Amino acid sequence: MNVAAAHPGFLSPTGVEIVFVLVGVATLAAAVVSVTTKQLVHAALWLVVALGGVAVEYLLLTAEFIAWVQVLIYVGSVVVLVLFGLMLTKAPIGRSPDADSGNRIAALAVAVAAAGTLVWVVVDAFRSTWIDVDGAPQGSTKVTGEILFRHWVLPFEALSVLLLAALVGAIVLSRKQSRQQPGER
Amino acid sequence: MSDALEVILRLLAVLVAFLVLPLVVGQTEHKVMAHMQGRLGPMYAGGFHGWAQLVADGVKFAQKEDVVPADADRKIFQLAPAVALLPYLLVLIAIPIGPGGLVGQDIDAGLFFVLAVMGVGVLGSLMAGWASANKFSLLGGLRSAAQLMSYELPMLLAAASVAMAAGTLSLPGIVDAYAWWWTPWQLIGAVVFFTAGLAELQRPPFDMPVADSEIIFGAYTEYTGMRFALFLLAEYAGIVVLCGLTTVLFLGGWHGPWSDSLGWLWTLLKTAALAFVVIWLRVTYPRLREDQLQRFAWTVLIPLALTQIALTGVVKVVIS
Amino acid sequence: MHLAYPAVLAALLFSVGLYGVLARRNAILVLMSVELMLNAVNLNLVAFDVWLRDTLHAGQALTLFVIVVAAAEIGIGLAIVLLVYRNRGSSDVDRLTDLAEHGPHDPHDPQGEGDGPSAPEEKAEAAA
Amino acid sequence: MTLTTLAVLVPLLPFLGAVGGLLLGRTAPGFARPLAVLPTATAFVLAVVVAVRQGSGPATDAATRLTPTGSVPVDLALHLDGFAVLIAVLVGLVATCVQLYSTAYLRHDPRYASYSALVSLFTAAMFLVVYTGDLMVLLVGWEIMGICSYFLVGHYWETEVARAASLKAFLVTKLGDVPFLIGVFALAADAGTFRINGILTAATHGEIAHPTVVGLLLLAGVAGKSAQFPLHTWLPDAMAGPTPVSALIHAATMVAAGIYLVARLLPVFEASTVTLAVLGVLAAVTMIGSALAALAQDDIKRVLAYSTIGQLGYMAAALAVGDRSAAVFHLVSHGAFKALLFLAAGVVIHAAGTNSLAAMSRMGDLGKRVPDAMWTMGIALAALAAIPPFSGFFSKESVLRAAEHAASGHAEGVPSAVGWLVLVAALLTAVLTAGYATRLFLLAFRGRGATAPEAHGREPAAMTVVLWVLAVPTLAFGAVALVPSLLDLPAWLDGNALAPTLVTSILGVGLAVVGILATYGAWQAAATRRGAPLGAVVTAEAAEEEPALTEAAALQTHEQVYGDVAAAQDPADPGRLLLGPLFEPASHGFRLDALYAKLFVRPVLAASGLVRFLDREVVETYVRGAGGLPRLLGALVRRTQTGNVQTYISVLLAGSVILAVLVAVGA
Repeated sequence: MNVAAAHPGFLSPTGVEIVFVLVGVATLAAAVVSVTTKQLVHAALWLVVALGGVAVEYLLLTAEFIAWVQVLIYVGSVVVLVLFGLMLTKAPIGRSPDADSGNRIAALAVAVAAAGTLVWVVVDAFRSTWIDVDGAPQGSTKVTGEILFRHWVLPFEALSVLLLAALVGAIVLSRKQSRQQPGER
Repeated sequence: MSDALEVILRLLAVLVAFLVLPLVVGQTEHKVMAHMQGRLGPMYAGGFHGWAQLVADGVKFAQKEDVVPADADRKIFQLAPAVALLPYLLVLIAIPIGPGGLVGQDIDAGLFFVLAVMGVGVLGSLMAGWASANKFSLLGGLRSAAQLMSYELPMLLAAASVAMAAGTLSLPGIVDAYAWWWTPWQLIGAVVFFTAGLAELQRPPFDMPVADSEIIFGAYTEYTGMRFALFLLAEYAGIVVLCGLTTVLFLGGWHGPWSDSLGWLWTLLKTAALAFVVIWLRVTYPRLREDQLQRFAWTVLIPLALTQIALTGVVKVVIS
Repeated sequence: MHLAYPAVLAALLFSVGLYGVLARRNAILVLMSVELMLNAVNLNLVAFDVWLRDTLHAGQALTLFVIVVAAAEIGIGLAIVLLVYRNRGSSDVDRLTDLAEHGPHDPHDPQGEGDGPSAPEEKAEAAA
Repeated sequence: MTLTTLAVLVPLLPFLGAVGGLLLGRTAPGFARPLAVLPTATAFVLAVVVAVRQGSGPATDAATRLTPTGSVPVDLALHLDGFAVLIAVLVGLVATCVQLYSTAYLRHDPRYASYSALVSLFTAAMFLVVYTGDLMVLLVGWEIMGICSYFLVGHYWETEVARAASLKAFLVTKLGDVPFLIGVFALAADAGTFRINGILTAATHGEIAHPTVVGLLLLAGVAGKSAQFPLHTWLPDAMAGPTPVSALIHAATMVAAGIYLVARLLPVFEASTVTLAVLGVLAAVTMIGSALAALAQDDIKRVLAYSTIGQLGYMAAALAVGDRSAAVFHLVSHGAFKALLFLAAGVVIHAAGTNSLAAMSRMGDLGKRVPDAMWTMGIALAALAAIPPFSGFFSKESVLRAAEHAASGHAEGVPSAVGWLVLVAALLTAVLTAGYATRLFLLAFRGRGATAPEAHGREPAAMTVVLWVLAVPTLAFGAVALVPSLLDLPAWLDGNALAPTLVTSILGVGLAVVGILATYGAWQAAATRRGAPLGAVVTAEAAEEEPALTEAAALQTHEQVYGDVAAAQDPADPGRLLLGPLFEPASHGFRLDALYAKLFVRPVLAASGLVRFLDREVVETYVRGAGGLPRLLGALVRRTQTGNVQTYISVLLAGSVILAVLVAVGA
């Protein structure tokens, strides 16, 4: 990187960096609460915060289109589906004593080890790498549309087929249970 | 410094609009419904034509005790109205009123932004329904969530048709590209968009999730006072946003005679006309049953929206 | 902006999601944690895409694809979880042990049919 | 059409008929009869045309090669000479008669369609054997016949007897076929070709390196197929099949194949004196033994079966003294009258409701009920006994003449001892043949007693007409064949003189008359005992009052009623008087089956028991022991399979983290 020498160090952050770190901390905190809270619906709502935080990070990285997709799909649909699922499986109000399974310790150990390894490797590798976010936006709708429908058309179409298959699959799964237990609707 | 000032001024203007327009719509609804149904009640408060009815309502809401049910999840219960209301405020930022930057913030993917943020509003209903610890509320919340998910799709498709026609996702860009013949061209899309929007707002005749004769008041059963007023405000804000969006997307926004100077007036007029239609529909049509609601979305609106996309694509290819 | 910020954030998010996948008992919460992990990956993809200024924007395209796949995954996954819940009255991951290998002399349900003595009751409850 | 095309059509038509019959038999039963009779009849007509066109001219050869087959090529070769076309006519005639007869004889049979298709296939295979000029192709037909005979003999598979008989026929003939196959390969390896012409050329030039070994190996197959001692034991048991099948197997197809093969390959056998001597001894033993056994049988079909073995012995004897013309002459005439005998016996069985001679001899009017059968059977028995104007006389005289020729040392390459042996055995057999022929006729048609059951009414025309058709060659073939102006048979064959000589004629006819008179005398002597009621003969009453309607039912009840398949306790049997103490062993085929059981079956069973023990107890123990350690390990590993997905993933990810760290540190 020819700009490697020109960029400021870690001790003199730019405004974008400060915002990024702040939002990142909030996101991470929301994620941690989401995976540790004993209230199931709260977990899903904290997940909304975490996903929204990631959307903001996308905006900060000038990937605007992806940020809105993130909001539309994740916050608007995925989390709603998750909440649906939680409510249909009778998530209680208040704390569930058995929200966590028996291998919390092992999970914690593995997660901490993975985090340590990844952070170490990433920091070691990208200590002095600089992203230039001040130039032209990298993820405007025009740019994204052009690359998506010019270079990535075939994967895009394949994905549409996958979505269709998932749609059909979900319908089939739901229909089967209603046929097996007709009294339950 | 002037940049920051300008941004603050714009946001302030949006906030003012957000606070005023829904109230206007609410007042209009009172009056229009009263006239259409021949009701005398709302005609008394304040003397002339019952002009102070809305003020009286506000006072009543403010006076009421803010009750949270004992078994409810307090925080979420209290947070839900805000979650339901905020998205509409955010959306309002992106809707252009007049030419030459008369908009809260010109967002590159404005249409996309609007639809994405509006989708978040559903969380408010779900949170309210679940946190109330009331089976009617839960059912209502689930129903409204299901309804919002179903009608999101035709709405997106209809909006996509317009985006295709204009070749941009920016809302001012779309209005700029508008020509008078777009309205007949995109007529099906307009109807689909408007209908789906109505359903997203759970306005009659799509109000099964909050139908008082069915499940009390759906997700909002346990709410009283200001929090309930916020939900109502969200609904009226939703009407404003929907009508504004329909105006911008399908009716040409500020286009009209003397649009250079009076563009904002055209937008507001068109929006108001649509809002009137919304109210009119409320008093006209009977309520759809829950299964009819879902079937209507999947078997009528989505095929229609797809037809519109195909039509748009064909015409676009032909004229290019 | 330093690339290290998004990269470290992605790594930490990933680890948090990993913890959730491993430690959560409710299947829906596990699915949520998977979403977190996918988001961490997406963040990485976007960051590197912006850093490299890839003319094909492979990172962003792939992010979109991952989001789509995640949506499909959550749809199917929830359908399965709901089916499991209706059949068994529970969506606890650590009780779905039908594939467990019971010892040759283990009298406990040789077909691996149920998941404990309370299963029939809960099923009846769910059916009611 | 050219001669070749016609000749190709001859085996092809019955084959297609068989395929059609098998395909359509179940779906369209109405087509079964036309599909059975028409192709075979057409093939017969074509065979006659081929025979007329080929005549006594030089042999016709044609060959095509489908695909290269390695060092020794295999050709679809055609070889037409007098022998081939003559036997083909016989095969066509008999097969047509059998198919016609079967339409009536098996008219109530539910499996008629598959039966007739198999008969067609059988016929096609025999045509193939007769016409082919390649040893490998001949082998194909040879084996198809083996399979078909297995299915046809086991046609009544509901009965234990038929199942056992079909299995026995298959196994015994295969016992011969294995050495035969080796012999064919050895022969081809020596000659460098599978073409029969090439082999014969090699044989006449003495290029066959191991003529004795090859000859003996081939003889094993021939003995199996043509039912020569010691592999003849399947043939009497094969009587469990339907009577038309017996006629087909005995008269023209299966058993004739062996004789025909030796006739075709005679130069190979002549190359080794040992082989000829062995063949002569086998023929002699076969002739005398089978004739004695025939004299003691109670089952009418078994009598005929042993007579077939004996007549095949005659043919083998003729071959042993190096005269294949005589052998083929006897083969043809025997084919005609033996087919007639079997088909007539079928009519008799049909009418009497039993196939026991003892029972028939107690039915008063059997001869009057089936006059056609009686007359035609009489003619055929006279031919069998070699009474002068009938065809059997001429053909048997040609055999005797050839034997005498060899005995007097005039035959090249044939030791005179073999000639003498064959001559003496043949003369002795002539006496016995006449004896059992007479006995059969007297017991079947000169019975005295209660009226036979009238259950069946008249015999169907298809059956009786066929009998008279076959009676024509039985009466006339011998004489006609030897008159040069009518049908110059010697010219068709090798050209050897076939006409009877004075000495052998007088000797043969005289001996036959002696046999007839002796039997008649014995029969008269036993006349008083003939009054014994049927109850004295049978060990149990038939289960039902109704006589057996079909041959299958007769087979099923035979053993139960008469106590034994082979013999009945009939004191009025003239054979008992003539044979004396020999009667009992002769009726059981000299207990050869029991001997085989002791010599071969029991050791094999014991060996298999030993192998089973070794496998079950010894090898299995090792296997089980070897499985112990893995099972122990498995029990340990099984404990990790808790079914908890999260545990699995935890371990998996911990492993990948460790790997990642290792890679990172290593790098």
